[in-house]
Amino acid sequence: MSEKKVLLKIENLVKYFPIRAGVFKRIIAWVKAVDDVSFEIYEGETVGLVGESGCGKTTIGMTLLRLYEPTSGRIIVGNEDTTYYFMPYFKAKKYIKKTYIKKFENEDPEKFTGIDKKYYELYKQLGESGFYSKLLSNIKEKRSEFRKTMQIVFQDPYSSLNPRIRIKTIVSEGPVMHKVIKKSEIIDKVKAALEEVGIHGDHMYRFPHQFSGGQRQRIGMARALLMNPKLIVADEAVAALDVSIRSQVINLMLDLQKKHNLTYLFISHDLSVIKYISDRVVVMYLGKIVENAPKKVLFEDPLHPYTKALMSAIPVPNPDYKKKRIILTGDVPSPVNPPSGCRFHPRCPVAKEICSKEEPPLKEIQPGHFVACHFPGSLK
Amino acid sequence: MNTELKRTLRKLFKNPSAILGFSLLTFFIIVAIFAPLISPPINPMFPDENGNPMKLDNPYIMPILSWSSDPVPPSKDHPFGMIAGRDILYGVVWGTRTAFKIGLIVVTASTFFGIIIGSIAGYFGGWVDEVLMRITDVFLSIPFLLAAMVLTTILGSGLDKVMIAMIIFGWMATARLIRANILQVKEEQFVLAAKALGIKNYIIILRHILPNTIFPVLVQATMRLGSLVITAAALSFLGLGAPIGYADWGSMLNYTRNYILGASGQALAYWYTVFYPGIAMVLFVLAWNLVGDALRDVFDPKLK
Amino acid sequence: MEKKPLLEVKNLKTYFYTEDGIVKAVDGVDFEVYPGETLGIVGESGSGKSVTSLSIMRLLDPNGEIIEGSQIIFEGKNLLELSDDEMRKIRGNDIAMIFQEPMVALNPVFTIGEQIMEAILLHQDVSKTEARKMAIEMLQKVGIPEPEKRIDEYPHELSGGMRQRAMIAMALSCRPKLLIADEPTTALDVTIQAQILELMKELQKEYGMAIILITHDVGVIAENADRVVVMYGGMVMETANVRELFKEMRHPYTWGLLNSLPRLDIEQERLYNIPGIVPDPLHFPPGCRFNTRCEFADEKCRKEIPPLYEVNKEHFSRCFYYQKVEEAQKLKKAGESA
Amino acid sequence: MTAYIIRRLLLLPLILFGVTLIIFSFTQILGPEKLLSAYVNPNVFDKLSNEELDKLIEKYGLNEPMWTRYFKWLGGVLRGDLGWSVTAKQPVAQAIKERIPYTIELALYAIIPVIGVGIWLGVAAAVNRDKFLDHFIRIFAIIGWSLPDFVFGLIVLMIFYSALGWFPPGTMSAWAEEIVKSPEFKRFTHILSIDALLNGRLDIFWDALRHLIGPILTISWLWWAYLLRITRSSMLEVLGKEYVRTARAKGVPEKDVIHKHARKNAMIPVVTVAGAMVIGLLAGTVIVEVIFNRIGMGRFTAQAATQLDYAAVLGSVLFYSTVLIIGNLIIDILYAALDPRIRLG
Repeated sequence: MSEKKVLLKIENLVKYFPIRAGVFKRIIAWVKAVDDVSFEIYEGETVGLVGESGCGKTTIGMTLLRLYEPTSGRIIVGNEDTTYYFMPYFKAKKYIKKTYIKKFENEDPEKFTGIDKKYYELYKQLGESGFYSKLLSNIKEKRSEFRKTMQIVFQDPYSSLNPRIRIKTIVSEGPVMHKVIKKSEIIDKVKAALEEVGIHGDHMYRFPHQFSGGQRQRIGMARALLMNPKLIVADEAVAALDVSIRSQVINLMLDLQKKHNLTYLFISHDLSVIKYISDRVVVMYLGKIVENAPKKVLFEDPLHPYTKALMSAIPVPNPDYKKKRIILTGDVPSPVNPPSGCRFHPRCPVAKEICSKEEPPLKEIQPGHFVACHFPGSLK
Repeated sequence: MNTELKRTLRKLFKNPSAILGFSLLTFFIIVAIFAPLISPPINPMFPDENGNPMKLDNPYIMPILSWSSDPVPPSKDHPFGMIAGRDILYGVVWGTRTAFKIGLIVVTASTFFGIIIGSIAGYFGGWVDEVLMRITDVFLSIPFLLAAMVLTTILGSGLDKVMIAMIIFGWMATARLIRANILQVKEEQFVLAAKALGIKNYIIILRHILPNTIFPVLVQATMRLGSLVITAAALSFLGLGAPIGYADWGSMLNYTRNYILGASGQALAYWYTVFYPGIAMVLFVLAWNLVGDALRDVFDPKLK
Repeated sequence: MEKKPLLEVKNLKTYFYTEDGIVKAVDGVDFEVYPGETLGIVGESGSGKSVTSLSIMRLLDPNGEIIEGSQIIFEGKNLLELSDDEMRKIRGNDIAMIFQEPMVALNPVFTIGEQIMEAILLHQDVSKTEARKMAIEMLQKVGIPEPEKRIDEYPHELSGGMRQRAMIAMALSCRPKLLIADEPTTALDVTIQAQILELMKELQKEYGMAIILITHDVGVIAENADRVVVMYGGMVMETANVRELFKEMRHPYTWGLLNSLPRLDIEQERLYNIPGIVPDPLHFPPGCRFNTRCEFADEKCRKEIPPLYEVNKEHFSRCFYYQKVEEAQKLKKAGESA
Repeated sequence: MTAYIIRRLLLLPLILFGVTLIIFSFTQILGPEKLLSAYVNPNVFDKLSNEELDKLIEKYGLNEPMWTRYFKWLGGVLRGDLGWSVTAKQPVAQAIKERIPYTIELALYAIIPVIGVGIWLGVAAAVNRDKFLDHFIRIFAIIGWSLPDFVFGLIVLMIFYSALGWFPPGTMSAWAEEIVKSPEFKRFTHILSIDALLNGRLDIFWDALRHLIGPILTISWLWWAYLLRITRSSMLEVLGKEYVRTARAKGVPEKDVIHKHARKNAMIPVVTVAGAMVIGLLAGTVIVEVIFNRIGMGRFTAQAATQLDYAAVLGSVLFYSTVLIIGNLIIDILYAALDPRIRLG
């Protein structure tokens, strides 16, 4: 177990969206969608990211895929910092200077670990300008490599496939562009990919509207799969499907994971689905991680009051199942003006004075079990 | 696709006004194509050495068949009557060609510019968008007829000048429409998916965005065609477009103005001078509006 | 136990006439609702559950028609025989309804107060000031803080949960005997869903009304309904008391549905799959509507529509093999996991 | 909201700057000689020698760079001096001021019935969908939308003037003009029909009205059609909304469902169209005033444009554009007033 390799590491990720108003459309406030979030994803595992609407879970997915540029923070894939890959040249340079050069000049090299250590050695070896050019060279190849590593499956089976092009093009355009498959192989590869997800290979000449919702989600999977990615971000991938179709797609995702040794970041609002599919669960509330633990641990012994409340709120299809209901009062506050201190404190049944003043850090209470709460486990 | 297409066609041809629109349009197309057969471009007043009627150099210049400029009522030879010594039927028939020419050229060109400007503004956003949209605002702040009128006069009147003026002041609606559509489609998940696949910007625009925004633009273009022909005719009517004697409905109506009061004692004596070019124009515009309406129903079922 | 039903739906058939053909959205549905109970109707998209509720209210779109022979008997009166005016007096007064999306179900250009007061003024003989007072009371009752202030706000100024509370306040303002809740919490977050369901339970206790709870979420049904109607393809597949239904399924569809759910209360090795896709209401298969996806379907199922068999007094199933369903499925599952 | 209005008002001079700049730079295509013709009597102009031409060009500053001349003109505008109109033989500002009331009168009489009755009819058509009234209105709307105003104007003149003799062209009869120009006739509003009433002259009022009916019919025909169409389709859309169903589920009588719940929502898109309509009506005055030979901004602009009286052209464009922009702003404000969801910002 200790051999597990970190595939993706998110460090202090922040994503704010500006709100503009007034005569000159100046920025008057920020939507703090994701606010200082860090977690790791190991190779081959499924991390479930769960939270209610507005908690920032989708924003994390979009930022990982670089469909949004992060406001700050680092996204490390494998052994490379990929944060600057999609920045314009000068911004990227500025980022490298701020993140590495300054640190290397001012801090004790002995304390560097992980990627900092690796980059420090590069820096010593190549000098400042050499370090820059090493990081900034071949940016197109780096981008391409990044796209091949990470793919996404979306929620809406109706809007996630371009209605005007054929399945063949939908599935193959990415891989062809990144030379994952050759043009001459398109038909065979697309056919294979489609059959793998349970779609008849001959249907590749059809248009998206000729498929049902569940089939479209399968096609979305095939599109991601053919890029041969290591990590697939599934953003509410089964939320829009009927119950009887949902289990088909979930099972398919699990089968594919086994077969291709895929890693999933499974984003969902539904704890029951998360419980079924994940190895580890990250619970978010209002832009922050409140709890992060292996699935078993989390479901047996949730320590954050929010996690507990969330679990008790999920309706269980068993009329005899007795559980203690914790009904939270009030609404989720706006991410523009999040509450001071612990963001959950206005709704928390066990909040004390300190909770409104001090923000609890995400502490590792047991190995692998992180909680951001001043009084973990106090809600019985 | 075929079932979808069939459904669409069925929907289209169940609607009586759509059928009327398409039939009228077909009729005008036939008239335009066969204009030389319906009204041969010859002038019998000037036979050549063999005694055959003279061929016209420019069929759009209506031949003068009599030296009397007063209207002549419909007769067997001139079923729509005559005005200014010219055959009204000839003008109506060849005027169809003029109308198509004006409509198609102006619509195609202005839609093209509109698409380019709107796509750039919509896809790239930011200051590019801001600048392009403020320019659009400026162009939109001059009433179209007024702008076309002024520019035509400055360029020196004539049909070509009218068309240039209408193109220069005719792209804004398309630009705004396509921009708004792009802003909407840009957030669709299939565009995000394409970005996540690392597809190049221009391919995203050409393959994923434009095809999903173009239909409303086509519908709009169809609907605009009719009103553009009206504006062009209005300019001719004001004496800025085609010169008198040109086979153009607007300029024929302009000339007619002098006769609307009728002969003494017979107020409506010269009805045919207004009626035939007028009805041709109304039907032409009606055809495009009906077709545009039908297309909109098909592509945007929300609007009835 | 022999209570008289408040509402009886008998052989309800609602068809829609579309360009592509006749959609038999509801095709022979029977059930009863007793005073004070919660009847859950569960089904997937296209099962006809929402159309059933709209048929009861007689609020179908113009292309929909309730077929001759259907009966909807409320307190002894067949609602389908009432004049429009008589029906109008029942709506909002005796039978009220709340919808899935409070954002689109509330009129955006009127304040919450105006919309609640309208219902009160329509059915009760009170003055405007009294109606306003009653509206504020209702808002308080459904847990909207600062009701005196909120009453003058527009729907878009409220959060999703608050909007649904306002919707409930509006529906209950005339103390209806029956409340039809069509997916009342689907658009809401789980913690808010828990609040709303709790609120509905409390108000039901207080007012003693019956509720028809329509949802696709089996969990919501398990926790809130007394009796359950399972719909599929415009027909009732199974109906039973909630405990019995979840323990002794007598229809393969119910069985499949319950076993394909990821659950919090038990550990699951692998989810069951109902194969195939949800049928298109335009092209229902002949015979049993579920036969294309049923692993036990035989020739008979493909030809004949099974009747609603009585398992016991409270339990009915539309399956020829209702007696064998459970054993067969259990055997199959045992075989798979072995 | 206030911020939005301020922003738009700040943009107004910028847009007007752009508008006049566009028109001004277009006039540069003409070259100094052509531009000069606006200053000189055509009979004299033809006889001028080249040197005399150059002298005159120098005199009027026509060979200066465009920017210099544009800012000169702009400086004049800011001082209220729009230049000299050759066609009207008076200062442009004065000419515009004299003509505005006539155009406003025409537009006002055309707009009010269209908005009042048009909306009502459109709602009626939607409610009685696929019944006789609906078909009738739809056919009327589609034909009206295709009938060019100048063709319709000619027909109106033919029938109501030459055949029936009811509604003559022009602004007023000669006898009326004499009275109006006399000092006893007080001009309160400069809107003829209203002033006639205020002076207690019913005969003049009737005369003004007789001259107005033809133009009003012509100019509003198209907009009747347009407004009916939009109201109908907007109403149909709203009637399918869920909140209409909610209202019915509450037991609201059908009459209130339509006229209270649905109509208020249906009016939101109609306002935008009504805006386009007011602006379209103004532009339509050009054609109508020419056909009916009425005094007004439209005919003045048409004459100026066709005769290259570019000071007058620039002045008119400035006028029309200002009206257009302010009109659009008012529409946006109305829009926000109707729809509480819209927070302009």
